[in-house]
Amino acid sequence: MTAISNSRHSAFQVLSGLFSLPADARIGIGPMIAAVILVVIVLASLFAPLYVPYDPLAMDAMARLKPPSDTHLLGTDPYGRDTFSRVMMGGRVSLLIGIGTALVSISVGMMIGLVAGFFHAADGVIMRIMDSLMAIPAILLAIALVALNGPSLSSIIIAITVPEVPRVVRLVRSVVLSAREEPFVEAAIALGSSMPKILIQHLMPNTFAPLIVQGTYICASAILIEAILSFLGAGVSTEIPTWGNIMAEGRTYFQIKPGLIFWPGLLLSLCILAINLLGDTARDLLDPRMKKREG
Amino acid sequence: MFLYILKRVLATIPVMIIVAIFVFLLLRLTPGDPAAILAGDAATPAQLERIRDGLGLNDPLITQFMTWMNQLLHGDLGTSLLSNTPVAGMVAERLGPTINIALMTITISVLLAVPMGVIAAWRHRTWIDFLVMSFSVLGFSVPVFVIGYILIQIFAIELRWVPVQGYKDPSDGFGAFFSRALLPSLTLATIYIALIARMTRASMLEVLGEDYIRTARAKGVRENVVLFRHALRNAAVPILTIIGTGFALLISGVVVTESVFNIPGIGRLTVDAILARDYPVIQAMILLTAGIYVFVNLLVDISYSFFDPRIRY
Amino acid sequence: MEFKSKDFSDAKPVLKIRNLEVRLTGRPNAELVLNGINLDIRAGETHCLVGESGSGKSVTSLAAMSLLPKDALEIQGGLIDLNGFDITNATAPQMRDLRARKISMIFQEPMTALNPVLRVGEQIEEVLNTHTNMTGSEVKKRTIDMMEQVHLPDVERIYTAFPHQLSGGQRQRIMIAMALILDPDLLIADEPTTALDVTTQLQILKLIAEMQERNGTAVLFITHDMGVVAEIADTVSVMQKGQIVEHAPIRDLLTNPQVAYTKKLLSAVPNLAPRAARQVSAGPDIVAVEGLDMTYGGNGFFFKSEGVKAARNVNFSIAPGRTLGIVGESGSGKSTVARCIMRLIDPTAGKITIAGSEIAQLTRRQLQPHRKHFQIVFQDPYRSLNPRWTVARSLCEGPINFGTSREVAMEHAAELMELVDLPRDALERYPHQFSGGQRQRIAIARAVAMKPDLLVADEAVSALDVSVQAQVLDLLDDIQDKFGVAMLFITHDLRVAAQICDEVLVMQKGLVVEHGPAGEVLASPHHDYTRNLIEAAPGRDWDFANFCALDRASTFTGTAA
Amino acid sequence: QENETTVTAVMHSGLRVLDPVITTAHITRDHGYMIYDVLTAVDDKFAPQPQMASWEISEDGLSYTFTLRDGLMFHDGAPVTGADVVASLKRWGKKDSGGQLIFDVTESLESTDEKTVVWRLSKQFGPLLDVISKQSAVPPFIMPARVAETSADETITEYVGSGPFVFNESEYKPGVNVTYEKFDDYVPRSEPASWMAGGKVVNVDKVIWTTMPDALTALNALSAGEIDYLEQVQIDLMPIVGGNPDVIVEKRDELGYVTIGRPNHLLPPFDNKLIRQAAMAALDQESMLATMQGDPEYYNVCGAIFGCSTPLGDEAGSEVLTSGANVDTAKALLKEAGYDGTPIVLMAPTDVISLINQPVVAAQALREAGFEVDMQSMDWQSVVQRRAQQQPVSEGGWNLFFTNWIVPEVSDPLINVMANGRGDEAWFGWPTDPEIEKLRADFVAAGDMAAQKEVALEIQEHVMDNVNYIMMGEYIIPQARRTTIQNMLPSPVPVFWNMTKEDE
Ligand SMILES: Nc1ncnc2c1ncn2[C@@H]1O[C@H](COP(=O)(O)OP(=O)(O)OP(=O)(O)O)[C@@H](O)[C@H]1O
Ligand SMILES: Nc1ncnc2c1ncn2[C@@H]1O[C@H](COP(=O)(O)OP(=O)(O)OP(=O)(O)O)[C@@H](O)[C@H]1O
Ligand SMILES: [Mg+2]
Ligand SMILES: [Mg+2]
Repeated sequence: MTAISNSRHSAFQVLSGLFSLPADARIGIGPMIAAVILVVIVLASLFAPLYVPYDPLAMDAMARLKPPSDTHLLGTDPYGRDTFSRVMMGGRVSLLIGIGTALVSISVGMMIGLVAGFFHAADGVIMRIMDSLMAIPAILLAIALVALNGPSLSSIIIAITVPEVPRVVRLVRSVVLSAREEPFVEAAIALGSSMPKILIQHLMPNTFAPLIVQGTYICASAILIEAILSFLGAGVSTEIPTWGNIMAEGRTYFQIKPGLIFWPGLLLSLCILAINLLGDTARDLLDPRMKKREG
Repeated sequence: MFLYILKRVLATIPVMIIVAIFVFLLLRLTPGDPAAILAGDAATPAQLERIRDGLGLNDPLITQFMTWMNQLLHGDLGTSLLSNTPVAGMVAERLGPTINIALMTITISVLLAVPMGVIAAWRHRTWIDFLVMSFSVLGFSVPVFVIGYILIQIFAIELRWVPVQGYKDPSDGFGAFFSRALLPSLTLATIYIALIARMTRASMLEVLGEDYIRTARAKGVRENVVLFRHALRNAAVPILTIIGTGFALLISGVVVTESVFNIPGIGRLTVDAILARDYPVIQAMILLTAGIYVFVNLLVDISYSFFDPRIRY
Repeated sequence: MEFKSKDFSDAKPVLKIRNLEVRLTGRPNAELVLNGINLDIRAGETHCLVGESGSGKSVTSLAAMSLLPKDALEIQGGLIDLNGFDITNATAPQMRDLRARKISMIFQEPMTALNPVLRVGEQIEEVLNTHTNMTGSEVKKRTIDMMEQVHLPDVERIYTAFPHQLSGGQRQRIMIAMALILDPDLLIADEPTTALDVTTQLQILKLIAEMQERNGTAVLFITHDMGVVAEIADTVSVMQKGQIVEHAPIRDLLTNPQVAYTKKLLSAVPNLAPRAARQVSAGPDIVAVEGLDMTYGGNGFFFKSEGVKAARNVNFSIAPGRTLGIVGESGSGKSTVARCIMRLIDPTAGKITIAGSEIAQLTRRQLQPHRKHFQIVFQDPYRSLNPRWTVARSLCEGPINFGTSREVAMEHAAELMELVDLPRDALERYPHQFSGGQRQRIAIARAVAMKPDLLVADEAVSALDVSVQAQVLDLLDDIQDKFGVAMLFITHDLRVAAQICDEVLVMQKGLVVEHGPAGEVLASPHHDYTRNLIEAAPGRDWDFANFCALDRASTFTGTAA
Repeated sequence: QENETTVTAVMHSGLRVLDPVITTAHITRDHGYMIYDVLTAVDDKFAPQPQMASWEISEDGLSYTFTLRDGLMFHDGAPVTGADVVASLKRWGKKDSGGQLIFDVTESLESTDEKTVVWRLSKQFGPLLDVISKQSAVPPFIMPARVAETSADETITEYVGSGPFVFNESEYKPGVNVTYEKFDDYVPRSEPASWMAGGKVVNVDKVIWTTMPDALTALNALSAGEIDYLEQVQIDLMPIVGGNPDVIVEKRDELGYVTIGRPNHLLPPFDNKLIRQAAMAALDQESMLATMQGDPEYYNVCGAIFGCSTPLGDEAGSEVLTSGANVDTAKALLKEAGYDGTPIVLMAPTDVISLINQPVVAAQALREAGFEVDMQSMDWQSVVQRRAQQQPVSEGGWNLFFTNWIVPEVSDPLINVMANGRGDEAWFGWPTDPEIEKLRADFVAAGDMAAQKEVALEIQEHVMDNVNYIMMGEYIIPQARRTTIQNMLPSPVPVFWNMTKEDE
């Protein structure tokens, strides 16, 4: 808040603040704006059922692909469904996919990563499996998984999660590997702390900072991958509107009715932009090196 | 060095075996029946059953797997269930376009992204930094196909500088290749540029704080020499790493780009094969892309020592 | 002790700093980092800048090079004049032109100051390529020539080597070659030997003196080691909190310091005279080490490798209440022994008996109940405490592991805070809210909380500046008096060893070369290696705390006086 | 080769299967017409005409004698003989449902000399010529005997025909590109071309089929002149080329496609006729077609199961479909049937553009009528596999799916697979419907067109009552071409003979 109240900030400083912290470690105005945008979009999506004018599934074959008007704020789609209602409702699912994927992959990845990082015996096997998972192109794996389970919401989340997990595992593992060499961990060993205790109390908290950053990236890319899966015909059923499948459905109309892609695309981009910015900010805030420089 | 490479190459074997088992199981668990697509709409159950028998789809899983492995060990990728053509040939045909586009993408990305990242780090917290990072976040937040459409709209339809779609091999003339490969490469490059620029910036920021940079400046060396001779080489390892792991992203992007630009590459082949349950093709393709990924990352690993003499194997 | 006593009144002034003020960028109201610095250095003069950590020594030197980190520090006022050229207002290209030609600099860390990915030869040549028009072969010739002048061995090979292939001393020679190749008027050396062991330090100091002699270079030498100052300085400035509080020729400063701060600084410097050994107590030895071997690596899966024999047949024991010091140059295996005893690594062979139990071969689980008998304090006070834990939590961790209830542990922790002279409310704070010295005291408190029989201190005071170091050493002494713990004290600083140890063990390349009562080992070393170590200690004849030369009788110069 | 004319065409799908007998895929059939020839073929009046051969029928109607015309030659230079014809027909007869019926009553099929083939039946089979002349789905293409001897369950590996184009194997990229070259030694018939019959005169040197997975890209490519011909244009996208004077969007023929819904007769609730009727009442042809096509110019509300513009087509009994959604009727029927809310598992493909809309629209309409609908999205392959499952829903079964046919594929009760009522042997959905089987037998036995029409009407009425499947109407997918492409033959199957290409 201090940053906003500080009127002496020139526009230029405001912009440059978008990326990193000012020298005195205040949160710049950029991340603030990002946070506001994100909160607005999240709330708007969350409460969409309360205010959208139409059932997002209600079709009217006679009112297909209508331009924006009083009755249809953003026009209608190829089924004659209200685009505004669909886009706002779609946000809920897309965000759910993003956040769900981030949470699942981080919690699963963290557990595997901690084990791999600390127990030499398990490390080799786990990392070979993770390498294999990484080597299989994420999209192809996701398509196959979706084909396997049908494109329900949960299977989409699983499909996007599976390729993300190895990245989280690698990250956590590397943090654990370097943290376990830290003198404070050796001190804990000397103090007679048990392995699980060291793992959970000393090492795990060290992974939080990079994981928050990673989480924001996963969240953003999950929303995008969902869009790509829809594009390839392996996405969530059109009965459940998501930004991804709205765009994928609207893609053929790109030159005729760009609004079908533009509006969900805009919200998606804003969201991802905001999430990424917050992730970067989190990284800057949490990076001990940055702190040292500030100090 | 040689021993290291040998060790690394050997280490890829278990990875590839796991990939193979994984892919095989995944496919057999996936619903869908190649016999059904082969037979078409009007087939009766008995006909389907006969076709399945003929394709060996009724054998126990383990038999099918062993047959496949045995074939693989003899360098035989099998034949497509649908077109009845050898998979190796199909793949060979389709590999060229993808590889060429990927190489062009990487070239474009590296040429643009690295200087972008370097300058952003050098001018940390200025508008240049802001611009570069904005672009890089934007590159992340727009789906590939939208970028593709936008580029087509602008460069192919409005400006008519390049064809809308298609692919020509460089052997048909570089101009023909270039004009068609440009848009898909740019489309693919947006994400890649974003990724590399961001990593370059982060890595450079770290390096620029190092003592030897101060040493270089204390010698009175010019700033561009400081940046590109002293800093960049030290920042190279994480950048290379991201280029290597980003390759997976590239493969994902390829699938979409090949659809949008109608490029007969392996991305589209694989998706088609998955949608048609053409098992031998899917298996070969995923093994191949996994192999390429592993190979690229092996190259990256080995190239570390070129950039950083401290890394010796 | 002989001090330098050349008269510089006629010498040409090289660097003039007047009323220099440096502040944090963009924060005009914050306290100034440099507050009115005045400094004169004349041709051929060695001017030492001393003072506690954070007093502004490095900032002063960087300001002179015009290398202040722009986004953090900026000059607010004052003048820096180099040979009549105003550096404060120079443009970037002008400044680039001056550097290396007129003014050059050597940095503290030879490990990090050289670019790891460029061959050292190239790095030296870069100076010539930047500032002269010499042809390639001339450049190479000049470079080789310079490398020979700084007494690098095997010049042709080193020319094509990368920094990591050289030893610390060799790297520092490269830095010096780089700094002096264009005959600058002024050489700034910011703690150039702090990271080196004493023998190498001595060689480097000699080299700088030699080069200075040859070219009449003015040297601004920054250090906090008063021994080094005593060896090399013509004049000295003492800095405190961004100001120069005292400025005097070396002899005057050491014999007759004017300012209280200087006096305090000097008194904190430990003596090389060993203290009197303490009474050997009656009890059985707390720790006994027999035939300890430690080999790193050497069990590659595919390809057998040689392995590093870091400790070979080490034997010693410590009685309750006594301190055994392990000294030796870097890499001699000191930490290896400590870590084996702590069972942070598993020794390859040998027996370790602590408080009556043999622990060398126990598994992790079996070892756990024995852990409370032995504790360790590490070198780096910044990394040895979990930054996310409050002090209280760190202090209670050990006792809770051994069944103490949280309340009791907390109470005990509060007592410990008193013991280490920290306020009680410090318990609720986090490590980053303390200074290095305070953190080290917390680390000691954490070890003591376990009421161990053996306390291992691995370079526990090496990272601290002299005044803080003195406090921590006093604390350790206190604790030993109070609890009668046996202590294994590892250091490479002979002054510290002399002050705190009853017995000393000298290690070289993993072998114990000498072992005996501190007085004996330090006063009349038998082994050449020990003798060299002692001779290399700078300012060894001066009793800084008492502002006079050491009493010959209690000195222990190996070469008989 | 100066002035070589090449036509680049974007077809509706990639060519992956090259054996036109083993699959019913349209693209493979289209491929078949390029490189193979047929004995007899229908013209635009649905009348069989001689193509490779003329025929004579014996008085008793039990013996057909085919005589090959002169000049027939395979691409490898060998002449076409009676033995080739026999082998080809036999292989086809194992696969094609109509062919199977004929072979059920076949006494012998023999080549009596190089040019003559005699087909003897044990029982009259009225529509024999119609069946072997049909243009879809699996016409009896004539291949060399050595190729036709391949088992009907294996795909052929040699692609030699006697048709007007030669398949260029070296430039074939499955799913991407196929190249055909003019067969210089092909001797066309002298009659003008009409559908699959008449003279197949080739006026271009080379035809390249390519696939474009992205509809928008394909249109843009056509607009930019990178391709010459686009087989299918999405109606909604027509405005993109609307202003381009070099591009023409048109209907290739007036017959077009039908889209249908198929209930599973084995499982509740659709094992109950009343509930099937309720579903039919709930659905509305107009809104489904409008959603699929957008422009009424390109769809046709039509309740005739054999198509509205075919000889057998009749709309009797179909008001419930063509009059919009009859929600009240549907509700009443559901009530009468005692529908207990069992959810309808509706399979919805996500990757076949022409099948995406129907389930979505249907789900909405069924729900409005009081059905519980569980619409399950999946890729087409999953649909293909799952629709073959007869188990209960809980074990992977299904209740309803939609698919499309071209009109000639449904135009009579023998060709139309959905009219099969033989339970487990019937097409997916497995109605056990002895009545329709009796009617089909009547149809085979019917002597002339008038009699056939009568039977067809009865079948139409029966299907409307029993709801063997739900006819959802006709639609036409227009094609687009550069103006340089002229003289395209109007035909349900896109053909590349007759066509000319001018220089730009
Ligand atoms: N980059 C920087 N940003 C902010 N403050 C800094 C920076 N560099 C130094 N300072 C501050 O300037 C003061 C002087 O630091 P300086 O590095 O000159 O100390 P020093 O005397 O060299 O200490 P040491 O003996 O530890 O090297 C310190 O209070 C430090 O916190
Ligand atoms: N983990 C390790 N793996 C392999 N070699 C090691 C390892 N740790 C130390 N060494 C080697 O063992 C030898 C002794 O190292 P040690 O750390 O005990 O020396 P030290 O006397 O403590 O030196 P310093 O004064 O620099 O701390 C050195 O040659 C070192 O390179
Ligand atoms: Mg300093
Ligand atoms: Mg050590």
